[in-house]
Amino acid sequence: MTEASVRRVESLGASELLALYEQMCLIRRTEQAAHDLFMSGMVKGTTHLAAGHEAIAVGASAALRPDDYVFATYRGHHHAIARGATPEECLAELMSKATGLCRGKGGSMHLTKASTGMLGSYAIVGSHLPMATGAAWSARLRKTEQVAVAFFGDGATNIGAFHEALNLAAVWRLPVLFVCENNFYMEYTPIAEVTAVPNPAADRAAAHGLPGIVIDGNDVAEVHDTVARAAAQARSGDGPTVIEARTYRHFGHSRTDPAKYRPADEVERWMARDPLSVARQRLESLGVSADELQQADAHAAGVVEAAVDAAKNAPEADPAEAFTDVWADGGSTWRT
Amino acid sequence: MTEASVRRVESLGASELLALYEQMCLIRRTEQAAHDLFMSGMVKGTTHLAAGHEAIAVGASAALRPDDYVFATYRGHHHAIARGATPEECLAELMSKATGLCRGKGGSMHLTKASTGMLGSYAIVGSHLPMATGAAWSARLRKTEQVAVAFFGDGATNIGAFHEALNLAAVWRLPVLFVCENNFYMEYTPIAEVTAVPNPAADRAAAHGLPGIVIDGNDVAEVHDTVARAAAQARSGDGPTVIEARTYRHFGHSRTDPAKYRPADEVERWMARDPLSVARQRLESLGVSADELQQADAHAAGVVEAAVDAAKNAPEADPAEAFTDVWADGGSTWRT
Amino acid sequence: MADVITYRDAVADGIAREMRRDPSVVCIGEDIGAAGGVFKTTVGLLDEFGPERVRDTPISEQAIVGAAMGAAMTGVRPIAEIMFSDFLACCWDYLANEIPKVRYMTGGQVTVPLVIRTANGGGLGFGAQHSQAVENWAFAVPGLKIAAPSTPADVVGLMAAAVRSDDPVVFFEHKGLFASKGEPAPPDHVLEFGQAGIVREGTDVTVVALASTVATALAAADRLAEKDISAEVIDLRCLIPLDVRTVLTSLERTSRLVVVEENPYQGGWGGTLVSIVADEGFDLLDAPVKRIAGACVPLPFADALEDRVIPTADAIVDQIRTLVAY
Amino acid sequence: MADVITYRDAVADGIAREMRRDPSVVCIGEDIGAAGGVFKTTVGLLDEFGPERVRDTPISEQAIVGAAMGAAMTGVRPIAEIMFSDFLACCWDYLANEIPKVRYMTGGQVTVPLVIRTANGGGLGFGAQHSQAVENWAFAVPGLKIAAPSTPADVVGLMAAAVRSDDPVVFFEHKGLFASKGEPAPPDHVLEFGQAGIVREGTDVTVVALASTVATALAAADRLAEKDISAEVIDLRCLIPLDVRTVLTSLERTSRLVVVEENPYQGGWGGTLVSIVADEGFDLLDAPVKRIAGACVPLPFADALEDRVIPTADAIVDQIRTLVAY
Ligand SMILES: Cc1ncc(C[n+]2csc(CCOP(=O)(O)OP(=O)(O)O)c2C)c(N)n1
Ligand SMILES: Cc1ncc(C[n+]2csc(CCOP(=O)(O)OP(=O)(O)O)c2C)c(N)n1
Ligand SMILES: [Mg+2]
Ligand SMILES: [Mg+2]
Repeated sequence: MTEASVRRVESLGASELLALYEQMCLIRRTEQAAHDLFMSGMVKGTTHLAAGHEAIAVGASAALRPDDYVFATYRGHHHAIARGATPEECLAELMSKATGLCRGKGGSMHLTKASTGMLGSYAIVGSHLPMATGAAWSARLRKTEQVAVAFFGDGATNIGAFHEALNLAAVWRLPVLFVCENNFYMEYTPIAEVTAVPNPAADRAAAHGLPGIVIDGNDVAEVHDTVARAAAQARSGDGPTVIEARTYRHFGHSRTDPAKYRPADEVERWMARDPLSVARQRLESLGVSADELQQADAHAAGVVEAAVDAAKNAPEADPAEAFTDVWADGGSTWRT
Repeated sequence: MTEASVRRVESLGASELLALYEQMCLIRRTEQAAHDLFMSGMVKGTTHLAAGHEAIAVGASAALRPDDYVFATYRGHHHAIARGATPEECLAELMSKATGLCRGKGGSMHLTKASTGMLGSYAIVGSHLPMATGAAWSARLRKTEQVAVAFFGDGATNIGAFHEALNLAAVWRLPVLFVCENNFYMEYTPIAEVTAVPNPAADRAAAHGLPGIVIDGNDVAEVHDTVARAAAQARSGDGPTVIEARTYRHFGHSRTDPAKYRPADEVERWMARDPLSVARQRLESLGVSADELQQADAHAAGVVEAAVDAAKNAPEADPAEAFTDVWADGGSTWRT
Repeated sequence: MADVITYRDAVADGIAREMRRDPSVVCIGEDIGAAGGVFKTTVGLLDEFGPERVRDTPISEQAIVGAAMGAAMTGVRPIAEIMFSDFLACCWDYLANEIPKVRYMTGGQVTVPLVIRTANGGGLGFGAQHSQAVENWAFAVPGLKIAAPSTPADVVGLMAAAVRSDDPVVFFEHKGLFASKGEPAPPDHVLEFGQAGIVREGTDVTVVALASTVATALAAADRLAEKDISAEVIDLRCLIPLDVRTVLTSLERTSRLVVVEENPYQGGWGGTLVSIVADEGFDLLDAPVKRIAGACVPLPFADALEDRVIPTADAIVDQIRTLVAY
Repeated sequence: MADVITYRDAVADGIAREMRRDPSVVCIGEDIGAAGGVFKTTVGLLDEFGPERVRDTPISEQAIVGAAMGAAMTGVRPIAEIMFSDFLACCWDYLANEIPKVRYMTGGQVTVPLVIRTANGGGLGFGAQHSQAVENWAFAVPGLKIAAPSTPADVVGLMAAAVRSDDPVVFFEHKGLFASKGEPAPPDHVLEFGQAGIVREGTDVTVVALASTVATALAAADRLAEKDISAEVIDLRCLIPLDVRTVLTSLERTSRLVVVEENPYQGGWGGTLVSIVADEGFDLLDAPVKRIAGACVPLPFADALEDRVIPTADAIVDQIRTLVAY
């Protein structure tokens, strides 16, 4: 176990928490911008916004080492930003720009920033859990003490790959964390209607001899501390943990979904527990002033505004790019 | 819940048990014949013999209704016979004869007798658990009070389809039983080396809100009673049960495997608990004479001997059969 | 009856007609019930047929298709939805190894009368994992019937044929066509499987298309007509059975063949069709055979890139002009 | 060095050579360790390289290939075994949607240098779910390289190329060839991917083959020689990259093409090859093109039936005699 990981197990102080709050604001404002750009037709295809899920990405990221690995889903903007992608890189990707994270080839569902360990966003539910398991195995083979984290939705717990990954990770005692963002819905169907246990991820952990923890996913501090502990444990060779972080999405599932299938009182209850408010309350209780909070958000707003402008003005993705990057040599030739 | 199913929940009497013993002898002798025929080159391809697993097939079958559904694996001779296939039909199939259960098109791994509810033997590990789930759903749709049973190995509990089936069956409370034949080995690797929990099937049941029971799979009476209870429960709408029946195979995994990877003392321990001996002890304690036991086995031996002869003398599978039975119209035309 | 109907609504209509006719027809899939499907192709079914016959499932593609198979083997006629055709990969064992083989390997003891519906194809900017045209995956597996309608009326006619078929059918609905409109199907509309349609007659070149590429081919044919080139356009409608006869008969008139497919060139169904023609129709050919297919790359997200990867009318026009000059 | 080596032993040899050369090469799969593999193709690896580099797995095809992918993305070079190629269907999502696409969809940010080895093909009476030749499944997916050696030396040479490739490679070992023998590979033997071999020269007809069908084609060529028909036999060795150039160059001499593939005719790789020839090589052809492929049925168990389904030397001889008379 390294120094860094031990230090991080301790809880966050005010200034650290404030920095995380600003990151959450950055994500929230990026998501709002993505939404608006989609509605105005400047983002094509689809988007799955993570507004409401910010505390999970930000809290977890803060608890990881910079060289740890993250694997996310199609709902992955928050993880990309939490792992150091700029709102500009993200929005440019959504807007099919040459300056996008994936140069316009990936889109909203596949944000990736490999240079900071954000190893991709995967759009086939559950597919990335085995990948994270493999990255953790690789870390052990290379003796780097890195940890790999897979973030996934509640819906992913009913697909086979989830279980195969957990079992393999458990048997090999790999340094991998399985973090479920339980927002209580698949696309439009409540997860409870199609799942045999109340806590879709945590209640499955024991089936693979793993600890399963349910936490408040809207509390960035709780997420941070839980992930820090689990990561330290994984790093020291004590194996994986399943963490189920309860949260709620503020937008619909994707695109223009108005999310009418969610009862109004449920929405209201969750909106009152917006992760930004939860963080603000914590910060206030730690003595951070309303002004400082306001500044953090204003700073985030400024970054996102500039990002939108820059992304709008960036060059379009080059159509010739359609034929690059299939192979490691950069090309796409498949025959002589 | 029907009359029949209620009646069957009660334990077996001596004469019933003797009949089951004879069935077990029939299977044992068929497996020995299959082994010998394979070794002599008269059975081609591969075989996965179930000698040692007889009590599971026979005990379970006796606890089911004739119109219930059974889905088995490539190690499925015992289920075919327990569900009414004759040794002759089975051996003829193994010997590529026109009189085989599948007219030579299936082989050892795919024994099927649909007319008696033995809906097939599947050779992709885990694949048939969702099928059994679907058959149970169909029974409910058609209001027939049938139960479906999937038999599978310990190794199948680590594949995704296992979990997908259990969850769906649980959520829909379907009349399906998942019966694991835990013989402690995959092909050559001990299941404990690659599985995160000690009881590969039963310990996973709770992950899907299901009861998971570990039983002695070498005791035909225990198997019978457990399956009878679970079937009655399923039939009455109380949902699926996971039953893990511990057993041991007497031959290697397949073909000519000498099973050297199994420690001698382990083999010895299990051989002492041969399901035939266990049944004999029970029968003796119920007052059945050595003579009666001997007769039952002799009868089985006679049937198998005649079956071998008949199968040997049966006509070879017709090569023209290669082009029949792809489509429901009996043919294989795929273009105009 | 409405004047026109969308392809999307035709799917729900096609299913509903069969569910009304035959009580053993049931639907399962993710979000198909109350939500009416992610593509709104099952709207109204839950209301009309209730939750026992229209069932939402967990995200468990193997359980969905595997359960459909088990149900089909035991007296029910399931229509299973796999939301995007890319996800067929998550249950490929059932499509490749189980459903198409169980009848054969049991010596004909069981049949599997089911339909697997799925939204196929690109053009909507959904990226690499939600845009593929994968009808060729199914085409590689003996034992599956394959339908891929191009119009609302054909959706209904082929759906009826698919549901009534005692064989398993993979039913490719094209995402790019959902919003398109056409004449509604007449009552009791049932098409015959494996019967291609000649959707435009012509004499200079035979253009074979399927689903999304039918409209593309017709658009190309319009523009070619301005240049006095007469293209015959054939809509295959099904890949299995493959209507080779209609293609060869057309070639007797035109002597030139162009196949337009959305799946990638490598391993695309057009290769098989062309290989049959290069054998049985060799004498009919007066010019090289052209395949205009998806590029051999994953599907890119950005529109400008995706347009380079999916067959366009421009590409068809160009190829045919060269070909006619041959 | 031994005079001859089996194809089976060549697999273990090929892997061991690469593991000795590069410590980042590791193996995972079911029963590959102490058991040495179900086909005995990994014998000796556990002893030489230890349990961290040669790992037995649970029966979890998705976890095997998915974990290999994650490891490959992060500095390791995994060789993952999928025991029978039919089981690729159980992890098809990884082969179809993840491994071949991640480099592209991330704009080149990650590479996936892995090898997926699998025992392919029929002829051993293993029935419908353990006998398929499925190289065409992989061929349908842009982004996968595909090797399918026909001799022990090629096994080693292509294995070296596969492991050293920074691209994902699907490596088809043919079950029917495991017991066959041939010259051992010389030290440091590395073949170039996408370079077909002309394994027999001839002037009357070009016969293109792969893996198991190479020997079948050579046997046919022997018998044709007795009838004064000179067949050139090309061993493709790889499907991707596809060595079209060698085929077209050969056709310049022979003007007649026969493709022999074990995968089914419908959707087989030969269709794509023939379609290229029917386009770019149209002028070279003096006769119809023939494909001799697996029949469009599942694989039956009984030998007498299986022999009707898999291409035979008889069928090749017959077709070529007709063709040469054309
Ligand atoms: C294998 C697979 N099946 C279905 C889908 C379609 N799909 C995309 S997101 C989604 C819901 C996922 O729900 P959940 O895992 O809870 O994540 P959330 O979207 O709520 O974050 C579904 C069904 C998919 N992408 N992959
Ligand atoms: C998906 C899949 N992976 C691998 C195999 C190869 N295989 C056949 S049997 C077997 C072992 C199965 O073990 P278990 O489930 O315990 O059943 P047993 O053979 O012990 O009865 C394996 C790995 C297979 N048939 N299917
Ligand atoms: Mg969710
Ligand atoms: Mg076992």
